[in-house]
Amino acid sequence: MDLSYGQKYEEFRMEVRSFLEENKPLQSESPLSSGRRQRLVEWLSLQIEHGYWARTIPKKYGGYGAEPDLLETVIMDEEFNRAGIPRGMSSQGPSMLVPTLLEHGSEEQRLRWISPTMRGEITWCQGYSEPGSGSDLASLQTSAKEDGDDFLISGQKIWTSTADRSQMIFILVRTEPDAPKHSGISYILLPMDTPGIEVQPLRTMSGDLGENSFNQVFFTDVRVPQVNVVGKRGEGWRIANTTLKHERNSLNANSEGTMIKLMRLMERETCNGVSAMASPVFRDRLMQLQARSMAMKFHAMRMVTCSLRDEAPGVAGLVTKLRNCQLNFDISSLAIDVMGELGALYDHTPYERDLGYWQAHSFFSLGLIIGGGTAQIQKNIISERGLGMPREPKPAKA
Amino acid sequence: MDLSYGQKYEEFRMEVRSFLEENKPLQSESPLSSGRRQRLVEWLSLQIEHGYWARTIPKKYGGYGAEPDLLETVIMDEEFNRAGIPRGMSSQGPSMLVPTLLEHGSEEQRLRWISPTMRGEITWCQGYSEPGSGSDLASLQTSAKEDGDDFLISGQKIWTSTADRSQMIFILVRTEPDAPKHSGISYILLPMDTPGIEVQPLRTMSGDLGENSFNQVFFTDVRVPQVNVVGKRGEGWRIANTTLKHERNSLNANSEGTMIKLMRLMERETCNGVSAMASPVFRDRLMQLQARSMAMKFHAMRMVTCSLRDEAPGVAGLVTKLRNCQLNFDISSLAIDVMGELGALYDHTPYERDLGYWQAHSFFSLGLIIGGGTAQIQKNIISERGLGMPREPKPAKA
Amino acid sequence: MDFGISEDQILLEETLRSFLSDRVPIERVRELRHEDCPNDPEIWQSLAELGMTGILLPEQSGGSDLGLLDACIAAQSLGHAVTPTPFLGSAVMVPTALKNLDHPEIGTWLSGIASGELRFGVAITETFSVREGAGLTISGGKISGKAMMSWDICGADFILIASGQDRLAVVRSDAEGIGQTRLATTDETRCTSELTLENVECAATFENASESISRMLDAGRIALAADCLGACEAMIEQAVAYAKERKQFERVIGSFQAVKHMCAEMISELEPARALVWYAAHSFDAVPNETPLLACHALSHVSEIGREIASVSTQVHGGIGWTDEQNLHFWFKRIGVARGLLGGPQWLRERAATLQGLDKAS
Amino acid sequence: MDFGISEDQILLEETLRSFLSDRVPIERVRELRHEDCPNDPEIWQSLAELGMTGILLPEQSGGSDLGLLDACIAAQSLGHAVTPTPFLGSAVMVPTALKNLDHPEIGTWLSGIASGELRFGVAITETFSVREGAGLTISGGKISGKAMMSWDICGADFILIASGQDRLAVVRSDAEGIGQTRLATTDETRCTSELTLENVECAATFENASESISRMLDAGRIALAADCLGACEAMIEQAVAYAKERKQFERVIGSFQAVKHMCAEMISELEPARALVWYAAHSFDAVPNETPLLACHALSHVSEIGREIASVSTQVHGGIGWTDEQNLHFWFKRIGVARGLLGGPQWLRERAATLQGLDKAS
Repeated sequence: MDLSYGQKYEEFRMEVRSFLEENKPLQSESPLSSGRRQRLVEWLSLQIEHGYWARTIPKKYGGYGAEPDLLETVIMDEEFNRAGIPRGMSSQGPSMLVPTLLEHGSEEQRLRWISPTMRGEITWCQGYSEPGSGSDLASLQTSAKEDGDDFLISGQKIWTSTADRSQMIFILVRTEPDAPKHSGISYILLPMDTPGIEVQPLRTMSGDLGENSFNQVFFTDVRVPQVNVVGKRGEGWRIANTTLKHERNSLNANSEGTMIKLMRLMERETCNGVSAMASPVFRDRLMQLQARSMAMKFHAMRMVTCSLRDEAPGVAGLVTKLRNCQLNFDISSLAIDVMGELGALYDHTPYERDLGYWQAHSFFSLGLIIGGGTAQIQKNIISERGLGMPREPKPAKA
Repeated sequence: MDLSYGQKYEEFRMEVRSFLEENKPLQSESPLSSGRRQRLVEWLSLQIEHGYWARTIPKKYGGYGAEPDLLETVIMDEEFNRAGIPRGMSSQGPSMLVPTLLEHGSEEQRLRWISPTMRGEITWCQGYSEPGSGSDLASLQTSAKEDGDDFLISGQKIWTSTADRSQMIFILVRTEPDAPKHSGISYILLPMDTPGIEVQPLRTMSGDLGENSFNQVFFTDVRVPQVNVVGKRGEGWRIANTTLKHERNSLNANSEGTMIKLMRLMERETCNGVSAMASPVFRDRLMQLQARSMAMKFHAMRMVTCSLRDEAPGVAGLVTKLRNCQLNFDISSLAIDVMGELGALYDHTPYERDLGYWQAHSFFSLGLIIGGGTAQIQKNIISERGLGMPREPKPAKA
Repeated sequence: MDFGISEDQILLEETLRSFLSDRVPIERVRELRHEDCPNDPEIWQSLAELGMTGILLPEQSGGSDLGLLDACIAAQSLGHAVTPTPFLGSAVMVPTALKNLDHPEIGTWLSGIASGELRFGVAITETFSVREGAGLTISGGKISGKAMMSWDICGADFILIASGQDRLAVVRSDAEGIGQTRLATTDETRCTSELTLENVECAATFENASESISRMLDAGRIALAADCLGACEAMIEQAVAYAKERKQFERVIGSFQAVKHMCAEMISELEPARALVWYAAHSFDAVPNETPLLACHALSHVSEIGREIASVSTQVHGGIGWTDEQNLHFWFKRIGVARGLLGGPQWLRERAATLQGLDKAS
Repeated sequence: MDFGISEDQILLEETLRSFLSDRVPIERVRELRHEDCPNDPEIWQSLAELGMTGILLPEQSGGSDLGLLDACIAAQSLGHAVTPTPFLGSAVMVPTALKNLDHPEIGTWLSGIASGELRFGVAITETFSVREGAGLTISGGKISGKAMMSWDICGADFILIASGQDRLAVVRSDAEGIGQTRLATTDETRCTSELTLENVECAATFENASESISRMLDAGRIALAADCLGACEAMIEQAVAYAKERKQFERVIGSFQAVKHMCAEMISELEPARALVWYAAHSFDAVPNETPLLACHALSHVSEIGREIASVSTQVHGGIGWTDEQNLHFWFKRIGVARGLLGGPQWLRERAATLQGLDKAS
């Protein structure tokens, strides 16, 4: 075990750090504020120029063209986090569509979409889930009927973040209604201003309609050329699973920062003149969480190492989301408990602690336990793929 | 809600109490000690004479012949517990076989078996589980082949408590090998000294070979007359379910006494000069358990009331075992924790607390979580019968 | 021996539930959240007509002179329907506190509650939890200071205030010197505020009221546990119903063992908790010396299983349960906010230990 | 950056596991439980030949001069095979304590451990838990008093004793005035005793040894966590294997979602805990200022998940798992006894808080 990064990487870290000190990027502005788009594009372009964004994407697609190097990625993440500077783009274009295009897109699709997506000139949303297809995503019903060289898309998508401000959508639709459920799906790109698309905001239990909001998207005979299919027609399920893998990794929120925030809260928060930290019972729960949080941190380092060594992580690679989501929910539960009767304050009311972070974090963590495959689906995957336990037998026809 | 018992019942309570004060019964002797059997028979006969044992069993079968009255039963249980006096018989004859004979036995079987069983002259063991048939009891394979007026029984039973000191066994065997699995089973009575029966003690994780021990029983061409079948041939499954219901109720250990024992332990047990009770963290866990224990106590009162009122308890009637077993396991876990490094002492070693009760209780509670239908089977029953959720679909033939 | 609710109590429950599903369905609750305060005066008036507001009051006040178990059956139904109402404060805690105290106005106030004409706010949080420098002092018939997380102040006619462990005061809500700031919580069905008082004229003050205060808190804790229990019950019902309908992988999800076992776990926690709440409520009138301990255990235990039930029944719904549209979050949040309202479970357990002298161990 | 075990470490693990499955299979463990003490000298000798007893010792003592992570990989394999051996005391804690102390005999002792000729008992429980009036005093080179739950005293040549937080002593196990009583625990693979000493001549005493004592305890805690982790791993493996074979209701039980999810929960707890133990062990040599906190967290966390894994994997086996015959209980009990051996999880967590100064909050 060697946890030093070595001189080459420490130099790289210093480069990133001084770049971040020199370049004051756009801070956490509302994504809707005017002029933000232009500043975002400038900031992303600057990052690409220095290789801190689109680093491993070939130059011909508008990237920096470096060889993949996981440690560089880790270092960049660490330094951006340390400086408290957002990368600028958290939409699903760079994180999910671009890797898919690199793997499955046509040369024309890559040349056309990757560069503007990475530069933030185009925002994408993802049209996968449907009201009737949650855990069982492959049962999706949104249909794409052939009409000459086009498809006509009709149906409904849900949980579509940023749909209200995206120019494009990548979507899964059923192009072969008679094929078995996993083989009738295609992966299609289309502009959100195509006639027949309607976006409705979807309010969640957290009441949030801000940057993390969701939408429903309705499609009525939406016309899209067949050339907009990514990969082969009918292979959308396999292609989407590439992106879903990216999503599962991106859902692994690190709890270290949240733990520090909780400790600060517990030192500050007093009831009857005694701080929460002075309560042995709360302190015991805090220490339980600290141990779990550390375990998840080192687990993540182990997973990075597996990638660096090109080793298959086995079952260990499948458990991260399940454990992190529950941990984050439990951390916010303790925070809410130490605030006692004020733990429920919300919605920017007076006396609210940490700007309502803890209630929001609790709702969000519960959402993550459910989203991206419920905990139940995760456990199926862990036991089947990780432990080699048999799938449930198919039910007999009734 | 009226928790008084009323004058009539309080008088009954006083009667029981003075009976117990006057009659010094045999105490917790080893069931194997010489002369015990005779004293047991005398003690049970005395109880029957006063109506404190076999109370509702008709006189012609050797009982006291009173009308069933649940409150009287509750009062007798309370008073015997209060006096710390065992009823004398904890074998499965009185608790499981006798109710079955009353419901399904022939007049001849009742006249022959009930009285000596209640008087302790005959000890019974139960032959249900097999190594291959645990949760799925109905898949049992011990066979009974017709041979003239007899059956020849071959196979193996497991978890047979008291088999090593029983005169008789009531057993489930497969008499109709070609019938569907639930309809090929018969319920048969036979003497344990029939040639071809071999009893082997079954050691458990608790290492216990005392009164609570288990056995395996092997049958090789054991001859038994067909008239020894209880009820109709092939109806053993339905008949056994009557007795299983009795077993489920008898597994509902009350945790009140165990909680008191735990509190005494926590007051006494010191580490570094401080008692476990003085630790806020242990105290907090104790209070959690106290609330759960109280809830189960009142829940039991509610269930008794349902019976008194002749009301169906609904789903509430199905949850008792699941929750009590887990509660008892958690109580012993706290006890083991407060003893720290000495919590694992066992087997009558010096410094062992409470004669090793806590480790034994922990093993025993874990066994109860598993035994009498695992927690998983309990949850199936709760969700299907209690909440009306669908059974799992039958698997398609592979 | 009869441990359970009576036919009259079943009737009370049926009457109230049918009224609530008819007149305050979830659609009405959704509307009320857009008001400044969710406590709809019409609901209060209707509850008065059903005899709910005077449930604990003597007949001479126009009440029905029933016990805390009856009040808890009402509270459970109100929780089951997530009804916004000052029932817990005005109909349970204020009557409990005032009915054994002596003051010429008390008769009028209690009659006003029973008839539905009066509503009370309560400011009693500081009896168990002082934060943000809150605290109140009474001097010369005037009260000053700050009370955090007071309930049902909006639209109240009077406010019952505890200043310390043994003094109570009643003030008119429109008295000079009173300031209130709504404190929004996640629960949009409950009205909570900060109250500031500057030399406010008291309508009545009571000294040596420690017994009244602790009885009031016990009654409140047990009734809050009942409210929370009702909300849990409703969440399980919704989860089970949804699981029987929702199809994934060509099966209703309620046929998956994982979903079944989640539901089985929830109901197996709920049912014994129901008996605990019933007994605690029963003890309040029948064996009052047992009540303080039972009140702590009932509320802390229901708070703990409530958090689990709220989370698991939302998970059974999958993403749909997380939407505003599905309404499930009204129950989720009612349960979540109840967790701190009259002492969090950890505080209640330490108090349960103290009541038994266990904290004296050395 | 490389967070994981090296090829050499994988080789070490494979070698040891293959040796253990070959030479100390569970049948041999069953036999050993009938001995007065389960610590088989032959196993110790073979471990010495494999370089395990000197794993932490310098080359000049005949050791292989490896780090605590290597020792933990060995401990994990020993836990995985529930091997009875004084490895934790003799090969981990004693070398850690002695190798930085100064005494003419130390070289001989350490060489003896590395070669397998010497075995040490340890009596250090009172550094964290004093019960039953235990305690030791050293005066004029003689030691007196009582030590509870000492390990591996039977068959030991020497005993390392901590008297208080900063004094260590070594005594010959056959010195006059030593009395020992075996204290049987549920775990039949570990030798625990009460030790009484009456004016026993010390072979060596060390003052101001607090640093050595705390390093020894840290190393012991981390290695014990590794042992327990190995036992957990073995239980999960057995549960999964059994679930794939055992049929009920015409299906292997491993195809039931409830059983699958029990296994998924267990493994999802185990894998991150493995990383925690690895890092704690790594820190011992690489970033020692982080070690005391990590040692507490590693052992307390593994103790907590261990209790759950031991119980759930037994449940997966149903009644069979509860029999002696199935052997599963050897692992169950090894995990159960580890829970108290170097401080229970609650004690360790409070110490973790103290190490961060969190107990100073007011």
